[in-house]
Amino acid sequence: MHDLRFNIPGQDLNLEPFALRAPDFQKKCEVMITDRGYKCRITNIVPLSGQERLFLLRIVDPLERELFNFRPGQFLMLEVPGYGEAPISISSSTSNHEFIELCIRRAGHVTSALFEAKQGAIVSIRGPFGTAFPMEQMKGRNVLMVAGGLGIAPMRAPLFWIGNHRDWYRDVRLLYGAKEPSQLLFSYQFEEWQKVSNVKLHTIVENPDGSWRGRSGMITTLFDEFTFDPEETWAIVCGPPAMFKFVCNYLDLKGIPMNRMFVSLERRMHCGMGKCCRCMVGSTFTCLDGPVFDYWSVMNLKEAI
Amino acid sequence: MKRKLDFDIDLHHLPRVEGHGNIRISVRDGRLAEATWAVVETPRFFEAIVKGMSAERVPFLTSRICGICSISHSLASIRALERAMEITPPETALTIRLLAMHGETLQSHALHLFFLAAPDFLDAPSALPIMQSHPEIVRAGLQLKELGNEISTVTTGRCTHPVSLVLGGVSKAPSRELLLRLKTMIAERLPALERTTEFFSTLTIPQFVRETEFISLRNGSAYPSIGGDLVSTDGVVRDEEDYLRMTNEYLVAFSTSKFTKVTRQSSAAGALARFNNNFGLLHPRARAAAAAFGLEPVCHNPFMNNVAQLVECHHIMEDAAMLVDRLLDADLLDIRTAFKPKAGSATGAVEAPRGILYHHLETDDEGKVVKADCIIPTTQNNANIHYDLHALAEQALAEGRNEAETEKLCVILVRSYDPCISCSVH
Amino acid sequence: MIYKVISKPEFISFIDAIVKANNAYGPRQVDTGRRGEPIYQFMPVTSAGEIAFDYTATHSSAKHLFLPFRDELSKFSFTDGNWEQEVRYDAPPIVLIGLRPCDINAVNILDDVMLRGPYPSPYYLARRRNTFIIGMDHLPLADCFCKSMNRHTVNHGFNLFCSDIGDRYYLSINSANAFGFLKEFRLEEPSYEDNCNLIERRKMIKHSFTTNIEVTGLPVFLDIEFDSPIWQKWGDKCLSCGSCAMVCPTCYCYSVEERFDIDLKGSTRQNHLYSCNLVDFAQVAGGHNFRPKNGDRLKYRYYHHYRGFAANDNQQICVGCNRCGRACLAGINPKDVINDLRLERESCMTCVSTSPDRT
Amino acid sequence: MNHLGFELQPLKIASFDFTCCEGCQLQLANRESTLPEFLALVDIRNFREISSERHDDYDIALVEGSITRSDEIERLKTIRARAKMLVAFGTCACFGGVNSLKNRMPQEAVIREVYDGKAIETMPSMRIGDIVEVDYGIPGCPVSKEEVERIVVSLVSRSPVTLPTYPVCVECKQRLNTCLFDLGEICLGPVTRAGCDAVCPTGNTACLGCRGPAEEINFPAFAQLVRDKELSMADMREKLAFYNGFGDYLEEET
Ligand SMILES: Cc1cc2nc3c(=O)[nH]c(=O)nc-3n(C[C@H](O)[C@H](O)[C@H](O)COP(=O)(O)OP(=O)(O)OC[C@H]3O[C@@H](n4cnc5c(N)ncnc54)[C@H](O)[C@@H]3O)c2cc1C
Ligand code: SF4
Ligand code: SF4
Ligand code: SF4
Repeated sequence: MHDLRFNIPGQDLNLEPFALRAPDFQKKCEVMITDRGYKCRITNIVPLSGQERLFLLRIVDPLERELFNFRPGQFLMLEVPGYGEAPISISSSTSNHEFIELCIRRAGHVTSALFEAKQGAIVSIRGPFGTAFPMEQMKGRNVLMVAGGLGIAPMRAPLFWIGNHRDWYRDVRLLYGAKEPSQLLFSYQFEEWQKVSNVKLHTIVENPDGSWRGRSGMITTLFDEFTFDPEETWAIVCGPPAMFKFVCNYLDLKGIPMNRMFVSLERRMHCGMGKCCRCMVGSTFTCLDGPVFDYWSVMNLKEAI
Repeated sequence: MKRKLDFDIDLHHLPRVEGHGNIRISVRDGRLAEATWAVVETPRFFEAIVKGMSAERVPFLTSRICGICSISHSLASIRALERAMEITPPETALTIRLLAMHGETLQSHALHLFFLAAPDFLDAPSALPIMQSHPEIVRAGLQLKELGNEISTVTTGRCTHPVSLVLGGVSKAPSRELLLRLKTMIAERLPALERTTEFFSTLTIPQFVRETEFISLRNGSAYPSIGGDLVSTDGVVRDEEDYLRMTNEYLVAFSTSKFTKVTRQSSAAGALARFNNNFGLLHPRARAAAAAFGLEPVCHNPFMNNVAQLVECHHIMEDAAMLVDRLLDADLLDIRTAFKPKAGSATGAVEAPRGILYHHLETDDEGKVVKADCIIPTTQNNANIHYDLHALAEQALAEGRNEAETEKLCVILVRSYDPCISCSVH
Repeated sequence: MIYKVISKPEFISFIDAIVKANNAYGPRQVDTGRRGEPIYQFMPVTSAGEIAFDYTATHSSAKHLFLPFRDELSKFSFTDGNWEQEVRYDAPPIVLIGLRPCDINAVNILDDVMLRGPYPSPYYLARRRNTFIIGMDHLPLADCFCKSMNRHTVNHGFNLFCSDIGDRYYLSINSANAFGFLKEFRLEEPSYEDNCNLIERRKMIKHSFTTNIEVTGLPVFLDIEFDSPIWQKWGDKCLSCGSCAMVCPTCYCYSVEERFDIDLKGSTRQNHLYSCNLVDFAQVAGGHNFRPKNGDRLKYRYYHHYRGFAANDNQQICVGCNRCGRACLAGINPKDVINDLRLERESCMTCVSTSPDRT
Repeated sequence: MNHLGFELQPLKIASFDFTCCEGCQLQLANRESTLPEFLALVDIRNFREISSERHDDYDIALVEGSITRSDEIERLKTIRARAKMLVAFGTCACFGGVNSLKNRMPQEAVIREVYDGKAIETMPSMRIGDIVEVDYGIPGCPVSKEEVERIVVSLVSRSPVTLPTYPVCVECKQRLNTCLFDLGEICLGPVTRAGCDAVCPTGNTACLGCRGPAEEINFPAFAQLVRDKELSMADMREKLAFYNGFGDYLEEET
């Protein structure tokens, strides 16, 4: 009865310009990024504090493991099958192809599931996504890093990078603050950062307890411990939004040009590919144009901080 | 030498029935001292809270009287209000409503037969172990229940607490696609009904007879569902509006639900009552199913209510298929009559799964309800259950049954009525 | 593009043939409104007779046929301690009849968003490729403002476009298939008069717009007015109900949800159309909400539509169909909001935000 | 089954009903096609409506109905003491439900109306949360079995339990319904929490708000909209009062 001559076979419209850009379904990597990830095994789980743990992931497929490359500051979408995806900064060294380290705080569906997961469990990652800290451009300069709380997570990749390319940079300094001493994560690495990577470390906590020997107060008070040459210094700032404002304002006053300060922004994200629009800041996608922004752009973005 | 029996059965909150009821039996020196059926449900006072509410909202309120027969309650209110305010719904809407009633009854009967009654006959605490022991029977039961729910969903928008049954008709007609799907679904599930019938024919129904008066609706042309005359197996015939003389509600001290009677000490409503009064209007297939169980009118064994429900399922499957066909040919756009609120009062009687259900509503000029009275099937069965318990306990003692056997029989008896207690205390 | 002319009865038989041979969607009257006006939606159709060719506008756009309200992205199946992921893009072919020029422009905009940029969406591409679009022009409704957005005409993105020139349709045939199908029917070459009629028709449509919004320079203007009190004023009216985004032909923001299957043997990842007006659109784990106020969220919707986001090269994505305006119970509509902004701008010259040292 | 290295265990569940129609419990037996899978997720310890087995050890108590008599308070407290997690199940439990309509009148008058002065105990209807601490509420009159399934799966998989935050209109628009306001009726969709797939507006009847208010609703704007459309405020109030989910807003409004 139905006239088969009128059956539309599809793919009739000339969508060539798009089709060319569309993912090549045969080519593994591109497909991966949009909807499928790399399978990873959780090889180790290190408790960092009551709320944060370090997860060591190893990409299961050796070929994929070799292919997976990222730059410091980029993030990935971590899929815990059954629970969903969450954007997480890559917290390991770019030169480490064996393991990917993620420093994660228990917050909601995906992260809680990850906290329930046991060593050996298999999850998946898509990515890497987003912009990176311009480590090459900082060559020959001083690097001033300021991390607050969980802001240390995205800061570790640049720290490792600097450790690996220490002769590229002059003075490297890390200011690291947290609410409580127990929330200063990775204290077991402090010595390594200082001795091996030659990073000058200043720590501070807001609420000291009996055992705390160091300084207490806001992170900005650490600036009285040293001087720096604003002309020669690039800054990286990661932490809660309130901290950006104070720290960047201070650095601005001290004379570091706004386009030499870098921050990593956080927004709600569902796709990581500039489609879901959950991570918009002004007219900019945190996932595509960020998460690393220079402070000048941030100031020009509506509602960034 | 035979020992004199002394025991007390006190079943608090009888399980596997809808709502809260207690059975109390005490035997002293081998003689029955007490047998009571007490409803201890918390009352919800629907008749009071419905006062002042706009007529068009009332069906949504009264459907909340019962989670199992919400469609019946909704339609009883709608019928009362439409008669009170002289609204004539379009023919298509009436057909949709009839089909909705079928869906509800099928769902309710399947639930009762498989989840509530069957475990008694198989000595299981619930249907869950039966799922392991008789998976194919439970599957058949679920298929029937699902079909019942699907019919209700297609016709009223949701299987519990209908959304599209409104004054003046229905607010939305099912789409042709859904009706066609329903049609195939009914046809596909006939074997499940056959399997169920086979299974129930292997069970032993206890022998017990206490003559009583069975009340139901009768409309002369079709097996009763919505509206009609009030009739009894004792020959009483009354107009729908005369419902008070068909119930004669009275209060008893040990129960929060009222008791009712007509000509005798007590009366019964439900599947068996409908069967007894309307046997001739059943679909031939349903009559054949009854014959297979040796069920014929007038049957006075309350345990046979289970079988009567099964017989009704046969009728429903046939009739529902016919109604679906009728709807496929009907004008699905003409489903709702506009109306102006007005003062009036009328009764709406429908055959809920558990028996005849009355809503009597009175409205003022603005269409607000000023008076309400609802009489629920289980209310009309309470007295009968109560006196049946007495007679059954006597019979059990005479047959020399022990405490456990007596208790079991009494429990099965009460469940055979499929009481809907929260409904009866509304 | 090939141009032909077809008589209306012949056109109906063409549509009937194509509808009968495919899964087709077209405008159908679904209800009658409060004032007796017909209400239309794009619904499945099985014969040409069911299609309301003379419809005004559908209440909802046809967007959900390209971006379903809920769409399955992938499935996981679990085995003890491991899992496999299955991703499927296939979409059955459909025919979509009666899209207005603005609606087709909207699809073209979605093409830009979904298919350009670094990560083209294979899900969208599969549906888009398999959709046969038959467009139809119409006289604008009183509140249409697609001319202001320059979206009242369209010259690509459809397979076939029909302009009503009295007793016949002037066809713009834009695909080989469409041409192939039409060969079976009686077509005529457009005569000189037909061409004149077409021009006349276009002119008439163009001059029939009664609602106009001044959108030139709007992007910059929106940046400047970012902190304007106008947003709070309209935000106070907004119910954050998301209706506007649901009916809009270009709103595409979404959420991704993943759920275990009921047997726990697998899970499904779905995306779910969301709206930037919904309360938790920008809320992150832990409870911080980057846009806590109705006004902030409403502003973002306008920002996205009239300023544009990077994904769309900062182009405006509103096509001027005013579906959001009609659907909004609170009476919020682009014309009033934008005019209000402009008015406010004219009356008060001081509310330019003073970046960069905003506090 | 072992997933991510841990076992997903069935929930020890018990279901109790108080003053209500038991329709919510009934939903647990609905969606027959997935019933076997659903039952595999739970270990039913106590469920009078369908089983005569009773056990007092359970992790999760589903509590249906509102509280209208003193013996119910005691029973509820015992359940709370035994349960690790108590879920208010359905609109009556979460908000008081239609039973609360009787709170408008003196209780003596209510009793007189129905029982002719017989001594019947009753008190103003209370929600479960008025008496004991509630861990989660699953609203709905009746609850949606799909949502219950989703929540049970969340609990089994140790995931946080969440409800949609947005209003019914979102789901209503996704079903391509004609808005009831366009048909001249007041619908509570814009202020009511979604999750029911907009069943009422899809059946062409107004949402009566059985799922209670959505997150951070704009109530003044809703009342204004009813006024602007020249619809009856009395009708709006009757609808808002129907399930008692909007008590606070009604007070604010009058
Ligand atoms: C670029 C970037 C890097 C991040 N890096 C880290 C990190 O290294 N360590 C860490 O612990 N956290 C990090 N976060 C925050 C982390 O993404 C959230 O804590 C996480 O998404 C919460 O997911 P959930 O499913 O557990 O929470 P839920 O509350 O259940 O959230 C549901 C979904 O909403 C989205 N979402 C919720 N909160 C956030 C949020 N804060 N940011 C983005 N999306 C969110 C996610 O898609 C999430 O799956 C980062 C966020 C961004 C944007
Ligand atoms: S603008 Fe209107 S339609 Fe959109 S969310 Fe606000 S109230 Fe709803
Ligand atoms: S009918 Fe109700 S739920 Fe649907 S859009 Fe209108 S107001 Fe919202
Ligand atoms: S539409 Fe409203 S009243 Fe109906 S189920 Fe949903 S929340 Fe409840």
